[in-house]
Amino acid sequence: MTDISALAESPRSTQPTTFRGARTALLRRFRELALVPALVALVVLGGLVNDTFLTKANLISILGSSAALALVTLAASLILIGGKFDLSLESTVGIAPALGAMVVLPASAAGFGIELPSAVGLLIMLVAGAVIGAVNGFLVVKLQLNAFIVTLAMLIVLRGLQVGMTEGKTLFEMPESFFTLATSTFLEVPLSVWLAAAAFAIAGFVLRHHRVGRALYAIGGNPAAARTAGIRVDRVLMGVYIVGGALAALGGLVLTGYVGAISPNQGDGMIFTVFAAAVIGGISLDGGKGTMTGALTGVLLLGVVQNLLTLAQVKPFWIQAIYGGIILVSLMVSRLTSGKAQD
Amino acid sequence: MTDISALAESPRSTQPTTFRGARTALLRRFRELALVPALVALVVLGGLVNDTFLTKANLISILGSSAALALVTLAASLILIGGKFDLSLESTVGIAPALGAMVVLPASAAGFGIELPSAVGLLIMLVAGAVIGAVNGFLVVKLQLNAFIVTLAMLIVLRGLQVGMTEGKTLFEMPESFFTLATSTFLEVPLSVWLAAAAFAIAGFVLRHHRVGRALYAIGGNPAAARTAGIRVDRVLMGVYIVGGALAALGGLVLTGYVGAISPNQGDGMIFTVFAAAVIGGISLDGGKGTMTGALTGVLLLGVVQNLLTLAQVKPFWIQAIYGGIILVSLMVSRLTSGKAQD
Amino acid sequence: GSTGDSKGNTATGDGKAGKTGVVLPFLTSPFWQAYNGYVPAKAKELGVSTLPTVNSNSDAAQQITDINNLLNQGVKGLVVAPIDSAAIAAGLDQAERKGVPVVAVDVAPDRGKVAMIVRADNRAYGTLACKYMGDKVKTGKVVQIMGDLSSINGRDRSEAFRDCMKQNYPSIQVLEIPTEWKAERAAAGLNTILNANPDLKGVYMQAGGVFLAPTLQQLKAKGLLHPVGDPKHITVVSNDGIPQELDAIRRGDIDATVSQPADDYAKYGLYYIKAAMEGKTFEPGPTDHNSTIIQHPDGNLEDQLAAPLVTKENVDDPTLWGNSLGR
Amino acid sequence: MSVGSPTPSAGGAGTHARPPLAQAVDVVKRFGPTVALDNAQLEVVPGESHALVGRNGAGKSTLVSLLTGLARPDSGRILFGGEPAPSLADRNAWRRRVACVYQKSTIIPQLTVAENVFLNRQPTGPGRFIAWRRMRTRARELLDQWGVDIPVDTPAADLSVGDRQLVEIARSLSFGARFVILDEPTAPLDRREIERLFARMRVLQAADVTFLFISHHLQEVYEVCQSVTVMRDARWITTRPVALMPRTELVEAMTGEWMPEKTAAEPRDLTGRPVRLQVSDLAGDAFSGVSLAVRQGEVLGVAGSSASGKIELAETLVGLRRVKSGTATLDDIPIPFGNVPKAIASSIACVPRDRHDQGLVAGLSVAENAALTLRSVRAGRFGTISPARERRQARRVVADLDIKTPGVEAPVSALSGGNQQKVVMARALATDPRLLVLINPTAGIDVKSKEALLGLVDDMRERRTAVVVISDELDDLRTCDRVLVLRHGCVTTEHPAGWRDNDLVAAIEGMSDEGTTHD
Ligand SMILES: Nc1ncnc2c1ncn2[C@@H]1O[C@H](COP(=O)(O)OP(=O)(O)OP(=O)(O)O)[C@@H](O)[C@H]1O
Ligand SMILES: Nc1ncnc2c1ncn2[C@@H]1O[C@H](COP(=O)(O)OP(=O)(O)OP(=O)(O)O)[C@@H](O)[C@H]1O
Ligand SMILES: [Mg+2]
Ligand SMILES: [Mg+2]
Repeated sequence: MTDISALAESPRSTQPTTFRGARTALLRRFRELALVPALVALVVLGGLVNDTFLTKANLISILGSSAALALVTLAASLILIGGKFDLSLESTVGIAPALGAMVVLPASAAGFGIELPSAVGLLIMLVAGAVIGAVNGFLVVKLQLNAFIVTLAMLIVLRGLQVGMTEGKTLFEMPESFFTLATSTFLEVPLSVWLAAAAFAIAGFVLRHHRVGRALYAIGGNPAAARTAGIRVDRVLMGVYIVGGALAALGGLVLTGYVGAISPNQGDGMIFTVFAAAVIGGISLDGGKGTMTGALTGVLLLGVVQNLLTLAQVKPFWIQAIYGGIILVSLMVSRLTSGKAQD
Repeated sequence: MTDISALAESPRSTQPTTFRGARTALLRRFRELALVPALVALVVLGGLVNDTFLTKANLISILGSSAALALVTLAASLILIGGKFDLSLESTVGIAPALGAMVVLPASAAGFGIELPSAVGLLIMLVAGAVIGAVNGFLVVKLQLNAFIVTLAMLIVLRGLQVGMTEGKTLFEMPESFFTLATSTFLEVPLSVWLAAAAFAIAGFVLRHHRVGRALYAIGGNPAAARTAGIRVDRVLMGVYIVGGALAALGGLVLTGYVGAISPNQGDGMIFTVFAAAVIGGISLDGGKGTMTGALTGVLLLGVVQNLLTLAQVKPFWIQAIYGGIILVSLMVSRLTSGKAQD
Repeated sequence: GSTGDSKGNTATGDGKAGKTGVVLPFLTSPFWQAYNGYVPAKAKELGVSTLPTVNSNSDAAQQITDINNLLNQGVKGLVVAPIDSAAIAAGLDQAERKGVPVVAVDVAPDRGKVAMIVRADNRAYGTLACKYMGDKVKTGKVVQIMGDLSSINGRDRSEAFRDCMKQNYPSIQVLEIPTEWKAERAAAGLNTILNANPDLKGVYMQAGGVFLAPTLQQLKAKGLLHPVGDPKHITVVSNDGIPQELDAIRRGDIDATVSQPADDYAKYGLYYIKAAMEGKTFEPGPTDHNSTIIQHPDGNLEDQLAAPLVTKENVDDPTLWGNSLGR
Repeated sequence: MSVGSPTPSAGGAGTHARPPLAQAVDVVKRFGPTVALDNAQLEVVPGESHALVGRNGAGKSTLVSLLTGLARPDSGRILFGGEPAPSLADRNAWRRRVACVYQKSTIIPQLTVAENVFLNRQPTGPGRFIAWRRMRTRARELLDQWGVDIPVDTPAADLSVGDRQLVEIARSLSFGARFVILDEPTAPLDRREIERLFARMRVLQAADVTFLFISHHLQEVYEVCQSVTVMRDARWITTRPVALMPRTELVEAMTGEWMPEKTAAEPRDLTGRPVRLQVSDLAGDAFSGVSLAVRQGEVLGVAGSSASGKIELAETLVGLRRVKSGTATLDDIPIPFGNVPKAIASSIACVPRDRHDQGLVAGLSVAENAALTLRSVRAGRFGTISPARERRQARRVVADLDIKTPGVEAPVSALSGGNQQKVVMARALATDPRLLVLINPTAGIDVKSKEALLGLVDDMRERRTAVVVISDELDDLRTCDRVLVLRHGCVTTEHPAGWRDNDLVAAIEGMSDEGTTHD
């Protein structure tokens, strides 16, 4: 407490101390794993309080229920590392699959009635996500509108468009191919989980070992410097917005398979959870900081919490409060472990 | 344009800077009024498309319906000018009045059953708001947690607490004093409107003519500089969080009177509109910029749009999309008028 | 009251009687979406001239604003489906002050004067489902997939179901999944519950429109989706009566649903507002559309429309809105 | 003064055989109505280090941004070896021609040192993936050449300002370009680091690398450059061999008026005066056992390398830091440590280390910044302030301190470096302090502004304020009555006015113990 206020008082030290350098380097590595202890603790706790928690079936269903969140959190994390923001991801989760479904469904089932083959439908879904991302990118990167507020507006617009084009209808009766990701399994684990895992692995690898990944960190850290280093700032940012949009669409598809229908408010309010997961996982909202490992642990943490709350049959009225409380605590944990002011 | 090109020829760079300085100063003043033309245009348009729009009754109900939003937007704007963030305001709008009511109501009406006098109830409501603000302030200013995410967690916690303590019930048998703000009028205009107007006037004055207000701009602009200038950064920020919380509680009271009850999700989702209003009104999310006049025009703009959309009898499916679209456009307008990249 | 006397003056009726405003709570559930579809048709039928419906987007304050706006436009009658039983009071007061009659649909206001309440009681749904479920399951665990605990209908259905179970079927244990009307929360919750309780006997979902798909999806995923009659079958009772639920009943995926009559909601909402605008009044007692009008303590009248329980037996009844709805 | 048709070649540069390495011909650059470059000329000849000097806002950095392809000239041409410059988007082509250390830091704090050095040109292995080990070793080698002994895996955020600058320099020189631009590279460096830089530059010059060197420390120009181009008011003034351009002439060309050489302050006898500031055995962050006394109207200089703890000492005195032990009194009243408001209340004022980080609020106007402490402009007793009074006061200081600004309402960000620093000074003076602490007061400021600022210090003398100047620029220290030298957080030597440069430098470097040893 006192040292914190002292830290707040004094301007950042000019001292070049190798010790401090080494220490923070270690802390950084530590920070990205900051949550692992918390996660482990929770799992152990869960195992104690409830004997079904550690059953294979249950662990698998935790993964299955987290897959969609994982994909969208991945999208949000990439954009955040680039120093930008995209709130409209939650609406993309809804509208992209809706579009994909409506080009496939007959008019009788609330579709457009053009009844394209479902493969085309899935393609259109991905493209829709990418296009939405591109629009956001254009508004933020080229027109330099404030990312937070412009994507907030987009969130409202897209949700509105979905309600408008479906006339508020929930879409049922999609072809099986819209559900396979969530329904069919490999080694007992849903494909959606494998997909999310693969996406995280690839993203993590590119961020660490490819120039584009490093460029993203550079841009998030100091765009002007990145420019002078010859990084095509605008292009990279556009790219990450587009990828983000596509990932959100994919997340939407996973969600569709998981619930077996597309309601007009699919994904509504999801962005809160997404940002919570990302930041708890150590992704910085100021850009340039954070790892995929961290983001993933963030997602899993929230998934485990949700699962435990249901298993424990907590009084339903209090579930929300407890859930929020746990998020708050985890934030403090990652603040304390990371040792320095959060951003 | 011509005079500028003429200036370009002039030998000294200091002379043009005179104009440049003057021009930016003018732009700053202009930015805060950027929306006035848009607002006027909308009002005129409204008057043309719909003959009830310009009736006194309708204008008054626009004001009446905007009062609560205005108060919360004021709170958000103050915190934003200080360079911070508070998303949990929307939950304060719900839980503070709920607390105030429950200490007044008998157990039979879902109250705590302690049945304090309603004056005390109202006081407790304000205090609750202030305390919530203080907690946020502590987490953000003292513990230096990231404001966006910590107040997001608080948003969930507070909402959860309200659902928990009311067991999801809607409170409605409050004494009249809980409703007077919205129900009783002065010069045909609801007291809530006068209250909001007064609040904005005071805030505007303090920001411009009181050292605390000026300190707030300095802090939002460059905390380190403010600190070296002897401004008590932490104290001012704590203060603004507390005031913000109290204002949100007041907004909640106005809403209570407007609706005639406190449902467990009162204020739910409001923060989106609040931030939209503030930013459209020229408040910078990076802190240190923006005026009360601007924020107020932002609020009125949204109020008028909402009203027009209902009057114009837009198909209900599309209202949301159009609403969001208009926000998006207004953002671009204020981007273009302000002339520089948005923050 | 009976529809008989209204027939005469429909012709003149919409001439002098002014416009009617119709306010919806939200549009994102198949049920209200259907209701919204019925309004213009029924209005034509009854010769009521309505403004386009207004959607309050599940925001109580917005609903008050919408009512104000409609009143400012000079509507002579309002058909409102309140988002909340209490958080509608201010709107009703406004209307009363302007002398505009209001008919409340689906939710009975806790406070304020209305010409008529048209609904099938939410508590009744819960009880109905409980009775059916109880008789089928007798003993063991059942789960109820709850709506948003901060929404009146979610709350009423949950309480009714819980209480009825406690009283009548003490040997049945009720598990609960709060979902805030979110399909994915329902899916995750049910999935988890099934892990912990493989011996689950029954599922009550409070809104088929939202929960049907996720429930079937999860049962399928867990290989627990056996047709009705199969000993391994898990009893599923739903609510709303949308077409997809009826299909599920035909397929034998689920046992029953409470058909919440969207068409009658629209029809009688408009019917009573028309009557009220013409100054007609009604007494408690049976109506001609096999429902009864009862009087609330606060004097408001309520026409308790029948909400039939749909099972394999009556699933093809053409009068069910789920069957009559154009698909 | 009128500028004849600019013909740099007449300035001797063109007499070389080889074509000019880099050339700016009649370049014009406008920012809105501001003319940053007005038909500016530059011609850099291979093999000779070329200095570019001019007052703040003369257009030097803008010219640099044109020469390095960060911006397009509105008109005029950029040539390399007689060839037209590549297109803006083709960064690599630019990189091959010119490397640059920009005035604004281009270090990315979140990335490690190694990554900053090889940003966007990381050595890649199979599959175009980054070869981390190779990158680290190469970074290590590079930094060793510069004696930067920080691990290459440290995040740049943890580097000292000096080390950061060295990393930038090392990086820019590692591109292998034959032409290197250094825009005020020495500003954040201490003497030893500067020496290291110059040594390296000489080595590279020998290897036929050409430098364009920008600095406000004119002695440096004479140290490392052969020819110099002077700019004023966005225009080219002259280009000449340094040898043919004595300091006074150089200054005249820069300022447009003749300024006499600044002479060292006469030693004054202040023993009669009562002691204002009494520091006894003070220990804090990065310093310990410091004792000193400053009398009324005395100006005390504190010198030392960047790691000497002099900054920490200063920041402690003005309430920015807490102490570990020891006391300090101002007129026998204890100084409130770790509390700036109290410090200001007890009339201690400060010009902070970095005007951008801690000095100014860019968004606010000149007037608002000058009154940032909000003490001098109070109106009512309820803490209300009067903008009118604020403007009046601002106009006064703008006049007193001769601040060049479009007006007191203009945003402070529109001013040039020197004038911005004057605003910070104005803010400090606004509270009429009894103790004034100046930290690197003339960093990045042109000769003329320097004179003006140091002139203000002299005024303070008259007002019997105790002044402490923290700096390692000899020009600043010359105006002081005494100079204390800090090494490793301890006061090592004391030098009364009239010291010889070498002695002081030696003391700062810790190479000798000339002067009266202090204890
Ligand atoms: N405002 C600027 N400040 C600094 N450098 C800039 C600026 N604008 C452009 N540049 C430099 O000029 C190059 C070309 O500009 P441009 O904007 O076309 O490239 P980009 O935006 O990085 O990539 P792309 O052209 O694909 O969008 C940039 O890569 C950057 O290095
Ligand atoms: N991006 C910009 N936008 C607007 N004006 C600018 C910009 N960059 C520079 N200027 C203006 O152009 C003029 C020249 O600026 P420049 O930075 O080139 O001066 P300088 O010689 O580098 O000064 P210093 O010695 O302080 O670095 C100044 O008046 C400055 O305010
Ligand atoms: Mg570009
Ligand atoms: Mg410069």
